[in-house]
Amino acid sequence: MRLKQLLISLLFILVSLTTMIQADEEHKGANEAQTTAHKEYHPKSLSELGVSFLETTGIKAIVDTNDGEMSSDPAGESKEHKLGAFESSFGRIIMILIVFLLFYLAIAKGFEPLLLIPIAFGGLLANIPLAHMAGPEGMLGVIYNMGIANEFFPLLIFMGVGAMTDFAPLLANPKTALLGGAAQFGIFGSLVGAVVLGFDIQDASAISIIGGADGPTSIFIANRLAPDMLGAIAVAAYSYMALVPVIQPPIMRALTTKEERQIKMGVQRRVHRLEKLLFPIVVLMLSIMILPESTPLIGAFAFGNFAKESGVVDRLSDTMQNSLINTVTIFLGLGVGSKLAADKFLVLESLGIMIIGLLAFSAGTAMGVLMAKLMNKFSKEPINPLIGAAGVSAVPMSARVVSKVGAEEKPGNVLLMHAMGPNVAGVIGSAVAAGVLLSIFK
Amino acid sequence: MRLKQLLISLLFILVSLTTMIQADEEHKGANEAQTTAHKEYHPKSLSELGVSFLETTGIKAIVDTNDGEMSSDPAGESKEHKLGAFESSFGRIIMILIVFLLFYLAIAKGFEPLLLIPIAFGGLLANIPLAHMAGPEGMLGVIYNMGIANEFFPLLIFMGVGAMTDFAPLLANPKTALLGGAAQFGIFGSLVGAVVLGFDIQDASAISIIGGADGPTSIFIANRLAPDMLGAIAVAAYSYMALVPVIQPPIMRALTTKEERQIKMGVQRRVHRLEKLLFPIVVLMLSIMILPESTPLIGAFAFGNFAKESGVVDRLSDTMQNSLINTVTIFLGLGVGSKLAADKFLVLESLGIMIIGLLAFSAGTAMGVLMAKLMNKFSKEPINPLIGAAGVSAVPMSARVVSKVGAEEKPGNVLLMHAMGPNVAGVIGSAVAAGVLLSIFK
Amino acid sequence: MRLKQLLISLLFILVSLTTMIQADEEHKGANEAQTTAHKEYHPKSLSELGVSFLETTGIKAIVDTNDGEMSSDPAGESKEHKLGAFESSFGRIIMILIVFLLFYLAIAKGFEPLLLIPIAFGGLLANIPLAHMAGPEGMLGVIYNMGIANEFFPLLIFMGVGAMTDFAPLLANPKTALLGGAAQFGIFGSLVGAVVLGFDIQDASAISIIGGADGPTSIFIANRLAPDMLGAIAVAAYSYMALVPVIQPPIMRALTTKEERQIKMGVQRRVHRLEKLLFPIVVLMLSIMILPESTPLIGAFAFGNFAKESGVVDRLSDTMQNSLINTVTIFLGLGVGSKLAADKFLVLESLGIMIIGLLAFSAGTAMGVLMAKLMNKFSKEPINPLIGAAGVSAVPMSARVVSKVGAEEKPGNVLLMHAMGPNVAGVIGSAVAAGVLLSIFK
Amino acid sequence: MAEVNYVMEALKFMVLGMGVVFLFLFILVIVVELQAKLIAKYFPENTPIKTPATPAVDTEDESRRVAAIIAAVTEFRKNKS
Amino acid sequence: MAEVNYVMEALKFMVLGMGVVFLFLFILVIVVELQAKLIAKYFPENTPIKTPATPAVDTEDESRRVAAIIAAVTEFRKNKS
Amino acid sequence: MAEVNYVMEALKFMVLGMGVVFLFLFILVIVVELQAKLIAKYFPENTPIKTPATPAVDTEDESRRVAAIIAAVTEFRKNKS
Ligand code: NA
Ligand code: NA
Ligand code: NA
Repeated sequence: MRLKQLLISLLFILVSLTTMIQADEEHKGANEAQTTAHKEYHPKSLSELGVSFLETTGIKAIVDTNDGEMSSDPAGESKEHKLGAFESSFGRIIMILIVFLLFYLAIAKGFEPLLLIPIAFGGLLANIPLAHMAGPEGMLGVIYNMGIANEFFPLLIFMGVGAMTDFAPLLANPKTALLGGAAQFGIFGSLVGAVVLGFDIQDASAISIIGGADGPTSIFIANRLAPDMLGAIAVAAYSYMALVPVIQPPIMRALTTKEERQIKMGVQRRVHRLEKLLFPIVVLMLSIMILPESTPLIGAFAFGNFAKESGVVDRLSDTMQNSLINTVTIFLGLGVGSKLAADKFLVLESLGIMIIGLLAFSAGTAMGVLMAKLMNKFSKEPINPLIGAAGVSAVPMSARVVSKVGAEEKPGNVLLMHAMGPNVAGVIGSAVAAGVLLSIFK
Repeated sequence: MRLKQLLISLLFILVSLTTMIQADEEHKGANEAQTTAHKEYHPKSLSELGVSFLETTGIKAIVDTNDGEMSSDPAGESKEHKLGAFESSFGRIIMILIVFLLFYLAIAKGFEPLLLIPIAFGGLLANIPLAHMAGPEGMLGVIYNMGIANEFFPLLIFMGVGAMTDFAPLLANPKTALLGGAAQFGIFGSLVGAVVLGFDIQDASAISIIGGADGPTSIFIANRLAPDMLGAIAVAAYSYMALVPVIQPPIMRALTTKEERQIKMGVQRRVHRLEKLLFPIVVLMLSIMILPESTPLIGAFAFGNFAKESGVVDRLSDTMQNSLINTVTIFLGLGVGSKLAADKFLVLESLGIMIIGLLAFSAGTAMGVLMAKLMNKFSKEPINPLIGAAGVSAVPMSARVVSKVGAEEKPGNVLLMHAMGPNVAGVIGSAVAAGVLLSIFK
Repeated sequence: MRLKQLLISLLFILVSLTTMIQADEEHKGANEAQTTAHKEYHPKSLSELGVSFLETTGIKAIVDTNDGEMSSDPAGESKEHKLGAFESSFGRIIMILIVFLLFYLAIAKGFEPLLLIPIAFGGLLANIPLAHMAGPEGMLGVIYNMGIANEFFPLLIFMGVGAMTDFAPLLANPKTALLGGAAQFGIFGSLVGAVVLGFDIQDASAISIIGGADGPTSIFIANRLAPDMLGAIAVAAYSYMALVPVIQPPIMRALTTKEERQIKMGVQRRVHRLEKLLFPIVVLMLSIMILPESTPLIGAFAFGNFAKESGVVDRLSDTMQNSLINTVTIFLGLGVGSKLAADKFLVLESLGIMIIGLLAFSAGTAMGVLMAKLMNKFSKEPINPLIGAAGVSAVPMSARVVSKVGAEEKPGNVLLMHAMGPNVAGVIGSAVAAGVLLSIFK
Repeated sequence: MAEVNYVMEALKFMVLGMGVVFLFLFILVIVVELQAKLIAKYFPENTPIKTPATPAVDTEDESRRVAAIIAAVTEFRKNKS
Repeated sequence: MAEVNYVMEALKFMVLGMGVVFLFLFILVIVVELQAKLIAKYFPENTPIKTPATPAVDTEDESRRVAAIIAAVTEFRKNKS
Repeated sequence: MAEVNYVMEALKFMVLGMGVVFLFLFILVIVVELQAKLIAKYFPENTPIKTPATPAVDTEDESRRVAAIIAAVTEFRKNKS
């Protein structure tokens, strides 16, 4: 019976098609000018065909360092150049090894896999010879132009993060927001460090935002101030965010006494729903008044948070927190990965970026802790200086580290919610710091 | 152990990077021409830096009405102009207050929050001084150009609405479709009203579609016929749709007798699955034959409905009804919100649009009820004139209002399913009316 | 109370708006140059209006074959031409009938509805007179330019398919991969056939990929080598994939003996998680080294599979397998459907494509079975030749067909998992074959 | 050239527009009623159109949901005993 | 023109940047504390803002989930008896 | 210039194409078999790779699903007693 069906269908199509054999002529005439002009095909002998096939293999492209291959850039030819011998051979191999290292860290060690896997895979694709996947017509280039060149994707991520963030811990104890301010020393301290290392002051500013410990903020700023370094900056930012549990504890212990680390903090008051609803609006209004340059970041974040707290658009808030942020994360990662092409990543600057990134996280942590010590001195209610470390953001990782270190010092001392305050304030603080840098270089 | 891991990784990266110190030279040469040229940085004293920072605050931008700030438009410079004193100061403040009012209505009063919250938030962002978020490189501008300038988003919404709509009530009692026709008097009556108020006839047509009580249709038409008024038209359309429970009942009661309102309607017949499957195709074929201008709207709607009724692509139909429509709703709202910038919204026309919108809803309701009275006179089966009010669409709100008023008049009289017929017919009717207007101004 | 609310709101808006009656003047001045210039409206008598309306009906456009209507193309005017008499009248009607046939096959016969319904609906929309939905500003054209012209959508689909694919059956018995190679004879055999039928050799290559029995691969290649035939190629590919249960069994039976068909295959070994994790990387590395032209397809596929097997980014992998692939499927279908416009589809070539497609599936099936017979001769473990038929891919349909035929011959003989090996290898094989063809015509 | 009376024009639009809307819906009503009769005649039983099995890609998803439910019930059974 | 000391410049950026960040957060703290007081005064009960019924489109989805759960329990009951 | 015999060309494509496809898959088979042996040798137990806890953002989602199931079972328990 199915066969009959098939035959009838084919017959029908056949009949339809034959009706227009004469019509076809008409079409041919009209269409003549606009048919796709194929390049003329020149016949080749089988061995010529084989040789010309071998010419297009990846192995040949890597071994032959002088084949005149061009680099790829989403912006097209104006940003492309002839690849050097190193860039088109060992450079690719080193990058592929780095990508494998990132895979290993993401999968076996749990380093921020949600972003490092797409970034690293994008990096792998960007280093394929001849395929030009990072060019304007390649998959990575299309993605890059769709949402990274115009900073749309980082903002969408920030919107989703906003919809996932709960500001209740900050609202219960607002003054801990200042700890999220102190930790921004990670940004400005490393800015000085980057200039000392020899970076141009604008590049140094772009790099220093790694100290903000917020991926989308870093990508947003890197894209504005130093797009060529985007790959290295994003990799450094996410790698060190993943290393927060390794980097922070020694610094936290070095700067505090055992007594301080054992300080217990009271139970947080319950926060009224209206406070949570108004908070994103308040933050946005403040940033409008003081620092309009920060409003793209803070605006996107506040929108997500406001949608969630409004309680009347759960459909939209769920979408922001799930399918939308997931889709954008895939694209953002692949797009950023396009900047891991050997000719862009394997430059001395990347080494500098890695060093400064480590410096930035350390400086931010230290200043957060010191500020918390200071506040503890002058505050009526005791403040455990450890929570200052959460001010670097890296939400919610650093708040968890604080809680873990606190519990080790004094079992039963749960600092998590207290650390979440500076933690989310750190997100705002970094966005403000980013706005300041943008306003300087505007 | 984790520390060891970190050190090894860093070492590896370090080694990789140092291999290419020499390679770097090569890169530098090749790259010379294409490095991003940073603007030269001119050193400033700390006080100069402070002053130049203060120059970029939002407060200053609002207070200084004569700072030469330009307006923003997704279409870029050709559509931008220097902001007037009012537009760049009080205008923004008034718009922000209007946005807060919309937030209040959406959250506390339940006014169509799914669209009003994104629209209002987009309006808030669009009124931020100096940030140019509605410009071609700002987030709102990017969104606008991605899907509103080309009318893609309203069509996707319509597709999702199609996938959510059940035409069984209409198919059970097809002649109630005529009620959805009569209610389109809301469109054409208010068109006359708008011309009387002094609107250009093309603008008047764009505005009058508010009377169709379908958001996507309004946005689609406004974008074609009067893009500058898109913000006011969308806000009016969704606001009045939210006000349907307030606007309609008095009109319904004024035009009917108590006996009429108490009329009971029979149980609807069961509709065959094939009828539902063929319906979207029939509607589309009709609109192809009679009014091709309406096919973008009706085509998108019919596609969604057909996908749902086919029963074999539930994956796709679910996506249309959930993640896709949610994502597009967020973007559509933000993009439309970009037209709430003071320089676009705070013009006398907006006041006119608000007035005409109210007129349009009232006229549509009235004519729907009157038509139902007429049909009741000539019909064999009794028709409760209240269901005519559902012809304005505003699905499913107005059908619920009808049901509520009916139940108040005669407890136990459930008109909901009978009102759904004219309700969904009203969607088609408005799309047809929109097609007529488009064909006139083509 | 709600009424009060309404009145207050309106009052507020009214007051706001009246404040700026004076401000309006200012705006008018500044805005003068940039207001949208409406075409001047020329008044018409009612009968003129009626006549000019009738001029724009679809019926008139179809009946009047000489109205000078232009074709539509996403690429814009440069690819458009004046429609011939047949193209603008009977052509459309025939195409609409073909679309209805496709609907019937998809819904009543279960022919690949997930793609045929969007494709066919896109075809319906593309054949609407005057609406130009396939033009650069129509919905289909917007979709086409967004993701088909740049091959982004087929790659996203492939990514999702990768995330859905389990390579365990192939890894358990790697040498069955060769069966997925033999079946690619469907591609190259039909390439010869197409050249014999008179197709230009580049067009013939584009068509022959139908034999790969992978929708995204076909669309990707058609778009590169013969974009004008995209519609016919996609329809042929998906139609024959749906016909696999009809086409394959007779060929499988004709080429095997009853004893061969009754061969039992052992239980597959358990595959280590690491093997599955490394597999996509291995495939990608191989394609980088041998055939960079195939890396867009294999890269996207490997990314999806790697994300799934990594086990640490389930959020992303779920998104690829659900909301993302569903959304893209809708768009891909509608976009491909734009190529079903009569002036593009109703050409003699389409008939040839249909014939070659059938040939391709048959040839691939035959060669897969023959290769399996051969392997069975030389293999230690017995190989049921039926599983060779699964090498054409059409995942997972052809593997199921194999299992069904096997079970008919010998009840209790479950070949499904054994057939899945060649089945997924066929996907890789087709991508490799596609890469070879691309490298020839580069 | 005399001044255009735009209100007059708008009224004409109304006549045309309401006319087309009603014409459209009127034809629609007729077609739909006719269609209902034809379907009732040729497909009397309301069990039309075979629904083919849902596509393969869905099954896994489905089975996960079922697994969750089975787990829930198992859990409950365990707790009871 | 003298050579620019960029380290000096970076230090100035630090002063400006940290200053603005602290200023911002300081004002934020004050506003938020004030707001908390006002809310505690004027909206003493923590049951603010009516939540309007979720939009109609959602209900079907919900009911499907409920249906799945009911099915699970029914299944279990059947298995037991 | 002599006329090109395109059928001949297509046959050459076939040789090249089938050759590359088989070469590719052949190498793949060898690599995969080698890999399987290496893994079996160095990672004998089939419990490889630590799976780090799923990211924080997921947990809430998970807990909602669990909550639904618990609710179902509770509901059932209630109905029975
Ligand atoms: Na931060
Ligand atoms: Na309507
Ligand atoms: Na294949």
